Amino acid sequence: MTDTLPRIVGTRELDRLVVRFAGDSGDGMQLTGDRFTSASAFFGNDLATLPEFPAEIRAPQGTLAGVSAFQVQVSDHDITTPGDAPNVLVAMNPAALRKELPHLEVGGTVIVNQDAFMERNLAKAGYEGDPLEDGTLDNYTLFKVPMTTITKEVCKELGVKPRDAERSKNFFALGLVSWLYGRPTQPTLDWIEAKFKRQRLVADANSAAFKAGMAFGETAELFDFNYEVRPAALKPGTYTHVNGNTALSWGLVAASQQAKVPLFLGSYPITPASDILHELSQRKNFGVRTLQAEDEIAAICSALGASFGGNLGVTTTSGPGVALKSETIGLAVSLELPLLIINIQRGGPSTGLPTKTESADLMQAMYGRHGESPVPIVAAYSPSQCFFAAIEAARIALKYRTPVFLLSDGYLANGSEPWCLPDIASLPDLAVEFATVPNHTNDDGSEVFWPYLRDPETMARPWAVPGTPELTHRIGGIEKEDGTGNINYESDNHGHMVKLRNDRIAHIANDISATMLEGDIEDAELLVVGWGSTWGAIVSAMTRVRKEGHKMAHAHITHLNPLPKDLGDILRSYRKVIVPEMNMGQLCRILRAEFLVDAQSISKVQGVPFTAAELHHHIIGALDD
Amino acid sequence: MTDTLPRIVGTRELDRLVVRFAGDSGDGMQLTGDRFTSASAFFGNDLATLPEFPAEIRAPQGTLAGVSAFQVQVSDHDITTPGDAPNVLVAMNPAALRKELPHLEVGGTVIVNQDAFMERNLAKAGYEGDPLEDGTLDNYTLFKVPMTTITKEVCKELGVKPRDAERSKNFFALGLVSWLYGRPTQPTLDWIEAKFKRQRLVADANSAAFKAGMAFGETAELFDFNYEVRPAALKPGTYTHVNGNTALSWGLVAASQQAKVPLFLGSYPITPASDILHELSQRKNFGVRTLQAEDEIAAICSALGASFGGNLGVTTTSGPGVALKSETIGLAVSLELPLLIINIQRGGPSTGLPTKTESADLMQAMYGRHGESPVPIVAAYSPSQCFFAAIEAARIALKYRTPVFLLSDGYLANGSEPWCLPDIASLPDLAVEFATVPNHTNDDGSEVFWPYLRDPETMARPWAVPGTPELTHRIGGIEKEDGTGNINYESDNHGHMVKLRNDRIAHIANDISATMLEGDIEDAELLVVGWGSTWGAIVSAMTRVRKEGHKMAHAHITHLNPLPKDLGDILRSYRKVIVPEMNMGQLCRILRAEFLVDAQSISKVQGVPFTAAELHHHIIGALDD
Amino acid sequence: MTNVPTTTKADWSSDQEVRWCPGCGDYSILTAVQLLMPELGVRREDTVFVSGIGCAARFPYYMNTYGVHAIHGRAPALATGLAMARPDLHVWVVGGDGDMLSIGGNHLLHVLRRNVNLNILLFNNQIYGLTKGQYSPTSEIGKVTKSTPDGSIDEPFNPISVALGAEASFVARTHDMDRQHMMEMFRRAHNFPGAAFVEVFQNCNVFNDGAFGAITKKDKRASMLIHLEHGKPVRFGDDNEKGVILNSYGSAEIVDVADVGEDALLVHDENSQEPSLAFALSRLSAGPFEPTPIGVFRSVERSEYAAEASKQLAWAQEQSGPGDLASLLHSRATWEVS
Amino acid sequence: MTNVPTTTKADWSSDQEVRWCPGCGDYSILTAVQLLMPELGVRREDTVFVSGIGCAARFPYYMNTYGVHAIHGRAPALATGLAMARPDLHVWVVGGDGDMLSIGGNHLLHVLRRNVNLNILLFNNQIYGLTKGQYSPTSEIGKVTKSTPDGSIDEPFNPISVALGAEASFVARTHDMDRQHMMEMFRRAHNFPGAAFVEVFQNCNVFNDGAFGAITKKDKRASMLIHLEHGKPVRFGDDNEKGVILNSYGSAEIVDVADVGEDALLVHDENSQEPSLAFALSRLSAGPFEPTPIGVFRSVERSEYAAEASKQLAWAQEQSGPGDLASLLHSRATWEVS
Ligand SMILES: Cc1ncc(C[n+]2csc(CCOP(=O)(O)OP(=O)(O)O)c2C)c(N)n1
Ligand SMILES: Cc1ncc(C[n+]2csc(CCOP(=O)(O)OP(=O)(O)O)c2C)c(N)n1
Ligand code: SF4
Ligand code: SF4
Ligand SMILES: [Mg+2]
Ligand SMILES: [Mg+2]
Repeated sequence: MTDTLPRIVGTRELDRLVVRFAGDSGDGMQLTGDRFTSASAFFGNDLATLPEFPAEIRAPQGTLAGVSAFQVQVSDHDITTPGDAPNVLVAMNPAALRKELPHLEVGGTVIVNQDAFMERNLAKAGYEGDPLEDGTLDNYTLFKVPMTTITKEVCKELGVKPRDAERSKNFFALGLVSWLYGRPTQPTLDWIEAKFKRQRLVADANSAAFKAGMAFGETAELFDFNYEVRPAALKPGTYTHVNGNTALSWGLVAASQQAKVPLFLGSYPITPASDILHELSQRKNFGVRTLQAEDEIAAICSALGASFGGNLGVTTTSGPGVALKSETIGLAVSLELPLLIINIQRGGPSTGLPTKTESADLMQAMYGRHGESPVPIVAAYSPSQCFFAAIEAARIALKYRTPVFLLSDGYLANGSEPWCLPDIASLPDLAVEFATVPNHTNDDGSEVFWPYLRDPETMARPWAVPGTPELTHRIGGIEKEDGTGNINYESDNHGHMVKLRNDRIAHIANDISATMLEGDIEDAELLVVGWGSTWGAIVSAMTRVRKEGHKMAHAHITHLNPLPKDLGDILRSYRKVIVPEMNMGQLCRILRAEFLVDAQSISKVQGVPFTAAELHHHIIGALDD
Repeated sequence: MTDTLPRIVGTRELDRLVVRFAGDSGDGMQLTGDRFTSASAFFGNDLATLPEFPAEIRAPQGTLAGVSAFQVQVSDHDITTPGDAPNVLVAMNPAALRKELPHLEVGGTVIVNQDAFMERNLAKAGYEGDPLEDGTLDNYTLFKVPMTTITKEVCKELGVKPRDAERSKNFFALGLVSWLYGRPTQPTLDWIEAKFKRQRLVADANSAAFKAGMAFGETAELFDFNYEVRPAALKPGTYTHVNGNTALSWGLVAASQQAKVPLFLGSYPITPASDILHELSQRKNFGVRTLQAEDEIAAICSALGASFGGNLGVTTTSGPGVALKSETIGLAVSLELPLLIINIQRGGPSTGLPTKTESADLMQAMYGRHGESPVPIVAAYSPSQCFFAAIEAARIALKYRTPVFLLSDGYLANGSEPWCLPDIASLPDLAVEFATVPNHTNDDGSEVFWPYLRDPETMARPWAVPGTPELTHRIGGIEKEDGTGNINYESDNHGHMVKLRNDRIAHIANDISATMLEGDIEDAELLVVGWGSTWGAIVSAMTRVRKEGHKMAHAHITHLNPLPKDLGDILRSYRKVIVPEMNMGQLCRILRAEFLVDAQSISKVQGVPFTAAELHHHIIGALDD
Repeated sequence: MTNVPTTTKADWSSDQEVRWCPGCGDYSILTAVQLLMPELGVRREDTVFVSGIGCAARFPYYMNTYGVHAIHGRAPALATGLAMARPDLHVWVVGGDGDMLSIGGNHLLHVLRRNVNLNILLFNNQIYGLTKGQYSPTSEIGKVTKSTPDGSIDEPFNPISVALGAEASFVARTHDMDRQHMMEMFRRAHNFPGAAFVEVFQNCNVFNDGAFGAITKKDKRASMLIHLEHGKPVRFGDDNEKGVILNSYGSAEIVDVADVGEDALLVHDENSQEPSLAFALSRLSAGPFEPTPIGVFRSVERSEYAAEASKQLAWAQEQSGPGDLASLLHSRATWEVS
Repeated sequence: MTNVPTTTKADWSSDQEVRWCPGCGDYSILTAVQLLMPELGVRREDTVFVSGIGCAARFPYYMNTYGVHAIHGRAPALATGLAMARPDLHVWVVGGDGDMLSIGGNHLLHVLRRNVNLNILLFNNQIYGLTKGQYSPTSEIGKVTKSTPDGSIDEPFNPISVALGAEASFVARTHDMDRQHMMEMFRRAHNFPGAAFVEVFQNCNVFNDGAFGAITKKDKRASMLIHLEHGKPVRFGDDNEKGVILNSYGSAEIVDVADVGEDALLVHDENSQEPSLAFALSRLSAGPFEPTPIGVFRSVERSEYAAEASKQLAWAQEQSGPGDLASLLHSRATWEVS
């Protein structure tokens, strides 16, 4: 089939395209989506992705529970979300079709692996009839492709066993879709070569399947057109394609380099945070030490111990792990040492929905400890921005000698986008000054070291690390006297220290950027306030709303504690304030308490991000109120 | 000395009296205070106490850090606090004098153990001169009594060794003060007999010292008057004298009895909560099982396991322990089982001030978990009311099948007051209906059990305990389908369940008493909103403020989540709302967020409760604003 | 056990789809348990499975009994409360090597020393399955995983040694390839009145395939598995030619029977009060690549925790009568105000 | 150790008032440590004491070194991070029996198996001191305390057995009444390159006075303390008339030397690779009321955790050169937009 001559087919241009690959957990859909994305990135599109997979390692084959999906939006212009309803659904089996079809845009394209639509699979998916025949797909454009059969056939020539060949069918699908949407082929072929270089047969089978898919598109008389999504006019620079967890890990490495302080990660595996541990454990040549601890408590304690030793201590986890760490975070507040607590939020409460996204741990970050123990909170808002968020969190921790929360979520963690790589020289200098000499003169003239004597500007205490002569000192979680750091149970001292700990965190507001404010700043009818991963959807929705002639503005909060100093004034200058969140209104409550503004919560807690369409709908609704 | 004839001295009447006993940790001041309190209670006074002791088991003798103090207010009328500035200070050594004198009312009475004012002790306390001689006490009425000498002397006759005799000097002090303030002597003598019945010599020495103290008052020409505080006109009934931890423990036993559900306590020792474990471990004849677990996590997990088994599971701790329990509380939210989490709050953050009081864990109770996991919160407001607060928390937990927080604090826990014992018949019936039969009929007519099928009124799920035939079921912390309880990862189901968990807790507002509101309800210029142990001080302060002709009202919140339904209207009906709290304004933030009312925080975080005088000052200040 | 209705495997299987990877060793353990249950003469409703989090910990969902799928590492603690509150129940605890030896190690220790009446099954696959393949506290040194790209540097635990160090009174080991042996060990655990700890070698065919192959494959078993049988000399080998002796330093050693003579062999005594013998046997193998003992290492009865707690309750009621609330409230000094 | 200035006990004592109860055994341990330090040839600033919470855990405040008084049970975990980040330091961990065997038991196990270079001193007073007298995981069965008014029902841990079950490579025991012996054990712990675990019997004269009196009082020591000395037969008794043998079930047994002859006695080998001998010795005594071994049970070198981690770092740098941030960012497929 590969050697027939190309048919002449027309090419139509699209400004953007949302493809959703869906199949069984074992079908390699995440990989397929990832490759499509990479090729598109290489081609120069802007894009955003949304992987979704079951919590089981291998949910039962062929069932709805076992469906794994990957959605990507590619575009010829700047976009910020993986798209609302997909335009194209690639369904590798009946379960995938059944589960994903409801999301497809009406009239959208469905490409199925016809071979998988056998009676047994249909029954497993809960279909009584055959959806390919019984009218289920009447309102869609359906392409039935015998992917398994063709893949096996082309692989036979290579000497690949049929069972093994079948595994390459996702590359067939990838080839087909790549042809259909004019994606470059070389990056994928190169990638296959590199990835499977030690498994010759697998490499060959995947390449053959991929090429067969491309050829099928070109040859089979099914497709009259293919489509093109032109490169986006992105700002000039060198780009790479990155997901949030990788960007965040690199941000930590960068922070360590910029501070010239070694990075220590104490972590315990948990979805969706584990990949940061995996990534950083490969960065040993940057002097990064990682410890897979026995639990989350040991993980954060080890990080705190490393911070005491002069490292930048970091711990990564998700909500349930943060719960376990709370006592130690309180200790870090009392010790006033730099420490990053990174929460890749997932669906809760309890074990909840481990592989799904949610942003419902903001209140936990604010208040999840006993006593008055304020901790700065930084939140990332896009996959690539996780890099900068990590640097910013580290900056605050190092400069102000405090534990800092960095919040990301499952959507940012696994979602990806093209990233215009920053110039290293443009990164902030985080250089740290360690204490080296005594800082206090006793009445008798002797020089001593006071571990809680503060920098008048930052209110930070000195960071004196073991090994430094003359600075030996003892610190602990019992209330201490300001200055000397000695244990102190006095009433007045405690009152002073509680206030001081509060003030020193509040004070950081002087050293963070102003609220990110966009849109019709001067004359908006409505302000949307967001934080975290809702950023993309809000930006998209705002574009639509403003196109429709409405005036709106968007404030995105990157620093949730302390809040930016200008925020109160901003909130008060708009008639309506709505706060979309992937929780029951946590930031909204904080804003109401802090500024007595009648901000209204828009809440979605379904394990999936807001779509731009949903937000558009809410915004128009609020405008109409 | 005991056989001289009584001198005639005058008696003056007082309406109330605040005595503070202070000495070294080893001097038995807590015991002395306790006995004075008991005798006063027996006499019929109203009273309230405030014990304060160092965090060390035995802080270094004679130092300021080693001072242990006990304050008690006795009164001929209804009082709610241990008093502001003491009228009388009993100081057993120079350190006690130095540490406590600043709190004494100007012109107050100081009774010192003269024997302890030797050079060494003076130096340890940081005195350069002798305060008994150098004018330090010019503005006070000073009585110097050689307590040690006299005690040793009277004990000598009994054959007690001088070193041992010295230990009885606190009974001498008690005798003296008892005489001075007309306390009945028999209760104390009886108590000594009972307590030391197996240590004859100790009993005799203590009795002798006590009597010698009384005799000294009568005989020595130091005192021209003694004083009388008449019994208070308390409501009729049988009274006992109780502290918060005991009342709370008894409340738990009562709840178990009223529910006919066995009580299980899983706990790990921590100050100031340990005494509940101690008390309940003595209640085995009530079928109470206690487990001193290996840590706080095991403690709450064991309680949750017992709840699954059909017990009323309870766990007791203080703030650091709650931090460790947070993950399991999330599980309990997901399992929808009854569980009490009792937090006897203490000074934080971190280890903080273990023996001092604070109420800064409200936000932790509200939000100290990941995901959306609402938990009802009940707060006790006086030592004896801890009994009812425990019953109320248990009622909510049992009826609504939910973990419930019960908040007390160090001040309530160790503070005591006379308690008019309730009629058992008046206690609420907490009878629980366990599920016994299947509750759902499948399409095929088979009867099955759905663990998450809800009671339409309470929204509670059935409590089906192991051992019940036909109701076998499996539950866990992963998101589940409502009704069947089966694992379910669907978006819509999760959205539904998150909202349902929220609503079912919010809904409890229909089943709690209206806001406790007192004072000039109709026409107050100012509303004071309190929660927890500030109750006593607010009530006292209100009395003073209203005596001065101001109009004020006091709302005290016993249910912090959900809040009483009438609270919003109440808050909005007063021009000014202030919220005194032993934290940085936690309830205040909640009220502002919930009701958009400009409530102002009055904050004291010093390890000691507000005094009525302080609150009076704040209230007047707010009125003058 | 009177009047317990006769049941079959099907009665003990819940209606939930089993969601382990095809080929996972967990399936055969599940089958062994479901086959054993009808033989035990217990009721489904009196049986509870409690677990933490992990692949192994999904176990309770598949048993048609009462069950709690709790949180990571805490199953032994939760089960302790349940067993104390309800000494009438049969409580099983299931978890993985991460669940019970990493995050939950402490609860395991304490439940063992307290001797709470639980049947504890540790599915040891030497890997974190559910989180997709990080090394576990039983993984061999040098293990390359996602979190240890350059090889792990942690000495693994020997779960049998850990249990014995923690005063465990019943300690056994079995593997997922031998249904009969599993059933026998689980039956013994069930019959033991106290905390019964059973390590089950379990193959995770996705992230650690074949970890135990060198000793559990059919053709390797005779030469690589040392069956411990009470009262019998410890022998193994394709022709039973190998045996175990205790040397003068108290270590167990593998010998050729021909070299030392049959009488020199160690005769296994699972009831030895003193755990040193069991401990020595646990050290015979440093991992599933050399001859490894399976069977019951130790089975020594001592007072059971929940029963002791109940005794104290009964005693208290005998002493002071059943609790009376009014008397409790009046138990301290009281006075009347009228 | 070159150029380390000569110091005295006073140099190692901080200016903080010691706040233990008068007569507490913690004082003598503190003295032993402060006396030992000048002998070790280390600098104060290179020494860190890390502790949890409890009376014992106040220790760091009294040492004029760096110190962290952390939270209950977590000292070994915090110290692990510190020791990994700073392999140049001498890190000591101090805690009570509650701190390290109750809430912190798991961290202790893991630090021992990993063999992190820490000197771990467990002050075992068989009670919770700081919280005023509840029983601890080392309290004897039947102990009446505030939380167990009818006597405890928990089998206590034997800390030495627990450590050995967790793969500990250095395990020793000493007591607060013998300064020389303490100093010797602490010195040995310091010199050991890995996790060195030392149990110290410590008297809490307020809540558990005399717990060890039956074996540590001057006149009891000869007959009740069995000194383990490497390479020497294990003997004790007022006239050295008692000895220890290993019986055929691998258990250590006390015998009259006269009965068995000197040659039959067990010769202690602290370097035995196999921990069974040490384990058997740990079982000789079930509590401080019968003859109890003290000294070094086991001292076997194996690779140290922090050093191994550092090696992997060095190797990575050798392989790929020191990290370059720009290359890292460009390490995946990149493309240009102009
Ligand atoms: C508090 C917490 N931390 C981490 C996790 C993530 N997690 C789930 S299972 C698991 C370990 C799984 O390994 P194991 O216990 O050996 O079970 P297996 O999957 O191998 O059967 C981890 C780390 C979690 N669910 N909760
Ligand atoms: C998380 C937490 N739980 C409980 C406590 C209370 N607590 C402090 S020390 C201690 C135990 C003390 O016993 P041990 O460790 O044996 O030390 P000792 O005082 O006997 O030296 C406890 C339970 C605490 N501080 N933190
Ligand atoms: S990941 Fe491993 S342990 Fe988990 S189900 Fe799959 S094969 Fe079994
Ligand atoms: S309570 Fe015991 S252990 Fe604590 S300081 Fe006092 S004597 Fe020592
Ligand atoms: Mg595992
Ligand atoms: Mg102790």
